[in-house]
Amino acid sequence: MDISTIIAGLLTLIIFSFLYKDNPFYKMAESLLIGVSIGYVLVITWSNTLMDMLFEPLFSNAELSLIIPLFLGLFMLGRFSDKTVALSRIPIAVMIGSGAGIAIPTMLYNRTIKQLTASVMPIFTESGGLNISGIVVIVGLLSTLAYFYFSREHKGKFGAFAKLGTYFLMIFFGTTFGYTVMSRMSTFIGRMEFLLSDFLKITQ
Amino acid sequence: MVTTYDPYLASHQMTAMIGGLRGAAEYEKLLGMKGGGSRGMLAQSAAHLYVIFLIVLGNIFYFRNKKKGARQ
Amino acid sequence: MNRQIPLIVCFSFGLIMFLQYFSNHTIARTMNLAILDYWQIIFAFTLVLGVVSYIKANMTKISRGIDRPYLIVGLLGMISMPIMALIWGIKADSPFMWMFENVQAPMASTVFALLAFFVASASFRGFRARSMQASILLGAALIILLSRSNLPIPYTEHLSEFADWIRNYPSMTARRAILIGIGLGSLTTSMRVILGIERTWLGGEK
Amino acid sequence: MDLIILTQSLFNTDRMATFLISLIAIAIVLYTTYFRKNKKPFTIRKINGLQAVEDAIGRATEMARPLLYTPGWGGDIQRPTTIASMNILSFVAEKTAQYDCDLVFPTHDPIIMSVAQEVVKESYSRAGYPDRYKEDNISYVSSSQFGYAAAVDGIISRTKPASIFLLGTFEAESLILAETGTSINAIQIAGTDSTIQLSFFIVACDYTLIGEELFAASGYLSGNKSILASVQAQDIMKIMIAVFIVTAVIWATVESLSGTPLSYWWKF
Repeated sequence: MDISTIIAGLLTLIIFSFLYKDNPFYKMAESLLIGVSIGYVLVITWSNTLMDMLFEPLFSNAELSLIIPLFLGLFMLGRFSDKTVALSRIPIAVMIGSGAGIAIPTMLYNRTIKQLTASVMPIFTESGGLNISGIVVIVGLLSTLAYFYFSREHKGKFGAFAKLGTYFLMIFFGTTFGYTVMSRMSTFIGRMEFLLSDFLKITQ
Repeated sequence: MVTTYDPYLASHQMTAMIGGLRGAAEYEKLLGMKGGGSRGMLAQSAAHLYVIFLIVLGNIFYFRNKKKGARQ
Repeated sequence: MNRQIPLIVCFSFGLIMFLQYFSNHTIARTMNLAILDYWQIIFAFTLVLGVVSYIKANMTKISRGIDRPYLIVGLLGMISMPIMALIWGIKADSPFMWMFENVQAPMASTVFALLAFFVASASFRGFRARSMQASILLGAALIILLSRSNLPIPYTEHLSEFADWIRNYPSMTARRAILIGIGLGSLTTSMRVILGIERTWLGGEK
Repeated sequence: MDLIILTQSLFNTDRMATFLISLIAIAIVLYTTYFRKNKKPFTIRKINGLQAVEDAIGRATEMARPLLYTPGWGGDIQRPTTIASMNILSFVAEKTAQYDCDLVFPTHDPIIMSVAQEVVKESYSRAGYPDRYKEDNISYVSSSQFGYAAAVDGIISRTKPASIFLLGTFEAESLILAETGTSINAIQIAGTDSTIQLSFFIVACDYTLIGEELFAASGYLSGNKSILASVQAQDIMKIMIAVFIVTAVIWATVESLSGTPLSYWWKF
């Protein structure tokens, strides 16, 4: 067995040991994971962002417009001193402002308009029969929206309607949990397969 | 992760989806091959049953303690 | 002045990003891409602050003798990655990638795999039929789990159909309502940010 | 040729509907923020979990244990949810300053770290205890999802915070953090815009703010008039949405019953 598999296998076992209790081996592995992953992000960000997107085009191709993000980035480092800390608020303003600007139409479209228009369907079918699913959708949507209505206390008839909304919410949470169990288990199964076949060679 | 995309599927922002391991197994069956998906199904069923068992067990404990509490 | 300039910058970039969404013009597309690049470049510089904060926090603890050996391992792990990258590069077979594939990745996916146990413990504790709401939560979860567990019970097909119906109608409609609410909340929060009413990020109102 | 003309058009007509609806939404927010100001103050309904916020801070103080606040791995500072979380952080930090309780804030994003430092520092000065602010407590702990999860887990299992606030955008790490918090008997208040993770928080945490409640929470806690005005704007929009849906459903039903093909005017 090669050294890579031994190390990966041991580290896998050590991380699992956290389930029993916090222990020195786990503490060591945890600290190593944090350290190595920070180091990894540092290197990847340096090569993919700073070199490829900033320094190369700026200094080799003389794309002068890149001076703007260069300075925005440098301003961020102003946080190292109390005197220059105000400079860092400019790049933060750029991020927060542009993020908010793009969020308005995209959130409105993807989260609100699209979801809303997909809910509309006739409550009677052409043959005159009741469209139960359609009614469930409409009642569910309206009552859940009533739950999210903050201007009124949940009392009386309105309160009862909003409470109906919470039942729909609970159906959603239960359903999601049920469906997500699978994806949570599959990573575990993957790790066990690695441990049993690659590391311990018990199964093939 | 399946339910994350459901609304997008229904609102036609996405056209099709292969959901989870079961979806993978069904897809494999469709293509007529045997892969990790079908093998994983057994483990998946076991995992689901295990979670059902835990939920039921949790409720048995809960109602037993409640009864005890009521008697005292 | 200290607060005025960031507020003006915030407003201008907000307006630009808002307007470019509605345009197909080359200038709009270019500006959009440029600003998305700015995000990454600003993040890259800020990472220095993060790394310094990580080193400082660990150094303080090490000097006080708290968890000394563990934290030293972490620091060494962090420093070793850029050093290896500098010496041998970051190609597929480099020591840097070896560290990623055999140290970071297996540990990270094992942390993810811990979830299997946490799902189990949460299922045991969290699904007790204490109230009407809790019972509905419990019932919905059980139906879905049963429908996916391939049990040799009668009416399996109907159960599966019923589970799909729950997912496609009552469950989905609640999720849509949540999304609509999030959309509205995000919308108004973003507007306050752009208009400069929301200044918490500047450290509060002054 | 067509393609070039299309890409050069200043206004993308496909997005006309979104543009108009955006304008209406903006008008409503401006109305509730600026023009309703002197009318009677707007109050919002009780939100479960928010009364618990002060109790959670009090509990940490009594037990002389820290309070842990983390915004999750899924978001960045551009995300409105993170901004809402910073608002709540500002409120929580002011209280922890008054009670002299340790506030620990680990994050995966150095920019969120920088902003949180500003927010917490300012809250401590506002409370009158700038000297109690510890910059090291607001720390960056790896951008890797499970590196972050392991780090926060480590902090939880070693410092044993009495109360844990998980407010922001979470991904799969949600349940790892929440279950570790449960294992040390912390009071946990969660809130997120990640719909999938909501189900895990509902099951594992003491209180969960569902989606929009997180946005309303910041107004409720701070009593900030501008945030309350936005909540009111959201409610006005919800009424409009309800009216729209009912109208469209009636329309669709009438069309369906009369045998005419659906016009789908409500899809845009």
